[in-house]
Amino acid sequence: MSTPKELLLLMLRRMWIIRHFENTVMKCHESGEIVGALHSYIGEEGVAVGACAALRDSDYIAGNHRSHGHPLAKGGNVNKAMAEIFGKQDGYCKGKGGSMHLADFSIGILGESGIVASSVPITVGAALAANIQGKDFVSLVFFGDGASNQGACHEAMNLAALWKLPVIFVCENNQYAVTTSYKDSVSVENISDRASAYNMPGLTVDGQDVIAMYEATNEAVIRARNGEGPTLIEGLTYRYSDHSLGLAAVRRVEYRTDEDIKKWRERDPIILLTKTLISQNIATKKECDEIEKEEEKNIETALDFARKSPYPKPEELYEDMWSTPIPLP
Amino acid sequence: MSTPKELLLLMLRRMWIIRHFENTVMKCHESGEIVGALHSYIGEEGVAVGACAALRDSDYIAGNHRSHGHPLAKGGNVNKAMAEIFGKQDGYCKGKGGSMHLADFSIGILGESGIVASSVPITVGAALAANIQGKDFVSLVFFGDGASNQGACHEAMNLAALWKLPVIFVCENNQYAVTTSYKDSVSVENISDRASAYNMPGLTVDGQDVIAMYEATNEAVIRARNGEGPTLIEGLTYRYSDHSLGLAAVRRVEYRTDEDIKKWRERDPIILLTKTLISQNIATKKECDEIEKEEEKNIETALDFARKSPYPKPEELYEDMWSTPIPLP
Amino acid sequence: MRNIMYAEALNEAIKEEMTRDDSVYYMGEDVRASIYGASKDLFDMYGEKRVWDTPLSENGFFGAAIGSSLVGMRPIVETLTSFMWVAMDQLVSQAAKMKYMFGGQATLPVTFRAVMYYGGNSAAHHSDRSYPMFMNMPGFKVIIPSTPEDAKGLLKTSVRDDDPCIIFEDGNLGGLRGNVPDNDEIDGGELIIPFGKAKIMKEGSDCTVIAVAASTVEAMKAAQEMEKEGVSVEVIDPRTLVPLDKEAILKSVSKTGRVVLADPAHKVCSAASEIASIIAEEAFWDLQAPIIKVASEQVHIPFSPALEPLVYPNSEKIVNAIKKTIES
Amino acid sequence: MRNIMYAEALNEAIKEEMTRDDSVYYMGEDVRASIYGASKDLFDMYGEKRVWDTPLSENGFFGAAIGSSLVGMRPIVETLTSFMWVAMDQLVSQAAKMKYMFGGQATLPVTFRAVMYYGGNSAAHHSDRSYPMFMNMPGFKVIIPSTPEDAKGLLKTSVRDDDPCIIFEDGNLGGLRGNVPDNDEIDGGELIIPFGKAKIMKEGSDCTVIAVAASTVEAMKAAQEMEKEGVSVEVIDPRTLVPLDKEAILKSVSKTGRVVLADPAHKVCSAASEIASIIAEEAFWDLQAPIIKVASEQVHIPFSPALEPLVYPNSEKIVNAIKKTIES
Ligand SMILES: Cc1ncc(C[n+]2csc(CCOP(=O)(O)OP(=O)(O)O)c2C)c(N)n1
Ligand SMILES: Cc1ncc(C[n+]2csc(CCOP(=O)(O)OP(=O)(O)O)c2C)c(N)n1
Ligand SMILES: [Mg+2]
Ligand SMILES: [Mg+2]
Repeated sequence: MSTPKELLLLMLRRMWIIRHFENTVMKCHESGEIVGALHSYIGEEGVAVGACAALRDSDYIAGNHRSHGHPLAKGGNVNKAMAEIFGKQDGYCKGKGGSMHLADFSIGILGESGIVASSVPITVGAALAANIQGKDFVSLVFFGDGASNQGACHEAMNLAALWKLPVIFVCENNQYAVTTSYKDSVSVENISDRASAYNMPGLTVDGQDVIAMYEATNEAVIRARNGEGPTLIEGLTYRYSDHSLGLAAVRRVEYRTDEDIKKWRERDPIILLTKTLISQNIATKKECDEIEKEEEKNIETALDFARKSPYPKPEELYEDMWSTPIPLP
Repeated sequence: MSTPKELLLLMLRRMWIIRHFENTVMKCHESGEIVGALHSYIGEEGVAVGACAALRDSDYIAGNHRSHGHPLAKGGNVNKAMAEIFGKQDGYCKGKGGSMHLADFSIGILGESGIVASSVPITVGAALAANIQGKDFVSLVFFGDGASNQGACHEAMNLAALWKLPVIFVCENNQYAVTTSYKDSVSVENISDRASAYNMPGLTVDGQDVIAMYEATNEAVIRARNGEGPTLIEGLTYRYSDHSLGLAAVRRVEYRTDEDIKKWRERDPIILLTKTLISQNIATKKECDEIEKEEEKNIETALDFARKSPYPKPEELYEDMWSTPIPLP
Repeated sequence: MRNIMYAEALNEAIKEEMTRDDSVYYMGEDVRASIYGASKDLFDMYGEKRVWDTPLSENGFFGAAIGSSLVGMRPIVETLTSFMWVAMDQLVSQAAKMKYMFGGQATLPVTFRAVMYYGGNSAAHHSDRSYPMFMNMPGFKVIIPSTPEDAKGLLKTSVRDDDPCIIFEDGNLGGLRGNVPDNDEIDGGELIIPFGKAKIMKEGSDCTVIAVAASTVEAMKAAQEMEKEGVSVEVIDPRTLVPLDKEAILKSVSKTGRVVLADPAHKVCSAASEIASIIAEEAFWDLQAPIIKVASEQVHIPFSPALEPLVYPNSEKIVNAIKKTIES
Repeated sequence: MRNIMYAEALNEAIKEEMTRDDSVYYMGEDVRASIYGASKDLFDMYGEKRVWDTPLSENGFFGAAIGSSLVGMRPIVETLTSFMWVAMDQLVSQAAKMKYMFGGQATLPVTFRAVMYYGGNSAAHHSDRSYPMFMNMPGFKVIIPSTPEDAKGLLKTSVRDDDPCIIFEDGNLGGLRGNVPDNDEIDGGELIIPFGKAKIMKEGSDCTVIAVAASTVEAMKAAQEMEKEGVSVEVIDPRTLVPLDKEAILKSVSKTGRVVLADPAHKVCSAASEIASIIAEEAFWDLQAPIIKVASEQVHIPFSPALEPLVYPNSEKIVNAIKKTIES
């Protein structure tokens, strides 16, 4: 195990942050306190946390509709994230973005996108800026197995490969797009197989193994910083809940079995990492438990923060449209 | 040589049709008799003619802005094609389409498209209809090396492969998109390498060898009719003239050398086929010459036809907008 | 006559058309599972050749639907307005332009069901109301039903129409109930509503309110309120924006002389703008007051439940506009 | 003061901005070879890091430009309006919406040069005039210069503006000559034209003609012709449609009482529709006659030289409209 203890514990912590955060917002959604759509990242924490552990604050990420895990994995502020999902003034986007549009430009989080695959070209742009400016930051994008079929991915991957841009394409293959198995939507066996169509390295990684995700991303980051171009990393993972809260229950067939869910739950990324840490004597059970408890508390504080934050005032409707404002029509 | 003589001579004929047609329209464009943009297919005849030789009238094709070769290769009517390029009433589209939008729905020519790669999904749709209707027609699309970088290609190829649709994707790699070498726009060595990203066969064929194009397409057609799905065929070819008539001459560097043009001209598809026919005693020089002369004549007749055809009348402006007409707003 | 929901009415229309005509098929994301309701039971009833779950490739599968319509199929494509941006090329360059460009050779009987999920805290990426853009581009019939009956009748007409139709369904109306006639109550045995015929939802003599989509509900509320104050409001729902029933609109204006437009689209270059410009040109001499547009504010759709409702036309804004026009 | 062409003026603007600011870079298809003229010499002057030839992937490279603008770059992207359909998602979902959606965090100083090649027998796929759609969608500044001077000054302002700007350049004006001041003749030493300030191209008192893009040329011709008949026509070019100089428009209407709009976009939901609706709401009491729209016919652009010219506004149609409004 070459990964330093500090980083391993940080990864454990961030996975717990996401887990507690998601459990909390889901509860608040069920109670009606949070409105709108909500896409839980529970079960997939290993992917974003492992990937972001390889990044610096000055590196960029962007994500998609399954949108809380990515910014939190990059060190996003839980208070601001929670308040945003509540639609409050102290939220990341002053309540204008909500669950699907968290962003924190101060630490390279260029925002989550509700339109599938739409943020993929955006990250190529950030990487292009690195190239033009001669800086060594990298740009990483999270997108789903479903998203991989969008034309935007093709164009973005070709551009990044052609110009040897520092992009890491992280495909979160959680097996499904809503109810559609990736086997029914991707014509090739592994999504990472598509990397060869752009002459870039592609690899399929166990997304439940946060260390494996970290290591794979880290290598890609090193290559990217060295000017050797982009990498496509497919993280195999699973979402425990349904596609989103609010998704109509009308379903002809159950699109996945309880057995399958159970099988994946046994490979929970948090449990796996905790086991590794303890069995390899890197950390004690107590240390691990404390991390969990601390973050549980922090999320409670965040909830409190969000609840207490005021709603935006009516006149704020017209703010933030323009950098150089113009009169309302 | 297993290809029947009749077919070989038909291919020679169709290549001459295109060659004479293009020479004629280019002359008329230079003299100002034809207006608008014009993209010559000279040099690339082997690709479309070889591919279409493997098709039936009931099969479908669609193409792009380099738009005369495809319909003529599928047996399109030279009079109607010529009249269309003149913007006349007896043209294929009654003068509404012009050079870039020739179409003949009566023999499966679903039309040329000015927006690069835009007709690729359309041909997938025709193939989907074959699948739903349980019919055995196939659908073939011509697109360029430049077009291969459009998201539309990615989505279309994935769909066709996933659903095992009878599509033949024919990429005309004429080395350039306007002034941009495909080496500066395609991140992989051969465009056909991308087929593996969709789990379909991909092959690179000498596009100057019309027989090779025919044979490759024929195999793909057989597979398609058998329900075995799509194929990507990359035909290596070259356009002798510049991208289009009317293209501004302002150019920082010559994007290709005279030497290169000369080298490709030596492998002219018409010369190559003629040599093969004669050297293998399939046809005499006289037979070949006669074909050329006949088609030269036919194109002269077509020119005459186009010149004599009237322009559309002003009221025709409002026709053909709707199948079920509505009042003008 | 049954009292059913908008979404159920759509489902009925789809089933009737798929049963009637083998060339009609259904396509979209997760439509077999029917996550949005309108495709309920289709997979069981018609099977895999008629009900296609697609990958997330809107440009690709919209194009495939369009292509198939050229060769004899009549696809119904399900999507959300916000997912049409990625497929804009196939919609504009192919569906809208093909017929004309090819001198009439192409026939494109393709129907897009474009659902507008605004007003439910979905934020800027999921709340588009883009029909004005499709009005600007010739080649689409633009359908916008506001009741279960109209939804059923206009969807059926769309499927039978030989031109590309986009039916903009207002997600806010999904649960709206309304009376829909049984087929055996109807002449001809089927509910077919012609394009280009506006519906007078309420007659009145003092002011005309022209409203589309869920704004019709707000317009009716506003009209009822004004009634209490002795102002007689006529409410008109054009139901189709292309073709537009100019005659019905101009007739109403000639009667009332006053016009308020209620349109959930963004205000600038909206359907309301277009209708106002027609009235200002063709019914100018009938007008007794300025034409007032009540449309969505020219900002994106904010997530916060404290902000989002401020964007759209509502009965209060419509009442104020009616008062303003009456007083001027 | 020099008499130069529209395309040259654009080239000057680009060079001045690229020289002034290292973060400005240029991107598009075949821009190094400058096949359309406006990017002439850029590659020689600024090299490969500042002048990018792209693959045919508009959605991809528009998105890349937008993404780079988020992190400190100021891209100028060259394209044709007709190629924007394939990139609509990046334009709408990202460029237009990002800033608001993220509560103001994003700054997007990206400029799109969208050339409109209509009127030259390019047929339906290459002749779009799509600015009304971008007016409907909040988030874009919509610039539409009609003279070399405005082209230069407005492009420079676009590059400096911190919001997404789309500058719709009329291909018919590419060869148009006009006077452009030398920098040393100007206060501040640079030609910067502010957004939202209409230009009165000709003063007049009997009728206001509001025209955009190449229709300004036709409007001026029409005004000159009417002058001969003793009718005094005021011609206004808004120059930017978002923001729109309402004040200048309303002021002119209050003077003349009569309005004709000349707009090469398709008539329905056009810029003309929008401006007409504003006048009908805000200057109603000044109006003495119906507002007449002269915009493109609601059909696609036909190839045939016998048909295409019939589509667009021209001086004859504008003259007829002026006469109609004067007589009514
Ligand atoms: C362009 C577009 N099409 C459709 C949707 C609706 N939608 C949202 S998420 C989703 C599934 C995405 O699947 P995947 O990319 O695998 O991500 P996951 O939800 O599994 O994390 C769909 C269909 C959308 N938001 N954008
Ligand atoms: C979407 C789109 N972008 C740009 C163009 C302008 N354009 C027309 S043809 C062409 C080059 C196409 O290259 P390729 O696909 O290789 O075909 P070729 O011309 O070489 O036959 C370009 C850039 C277009 N028509 N459509
Ligand atoms: Mg998934
Ligand atoms: Mg090429």
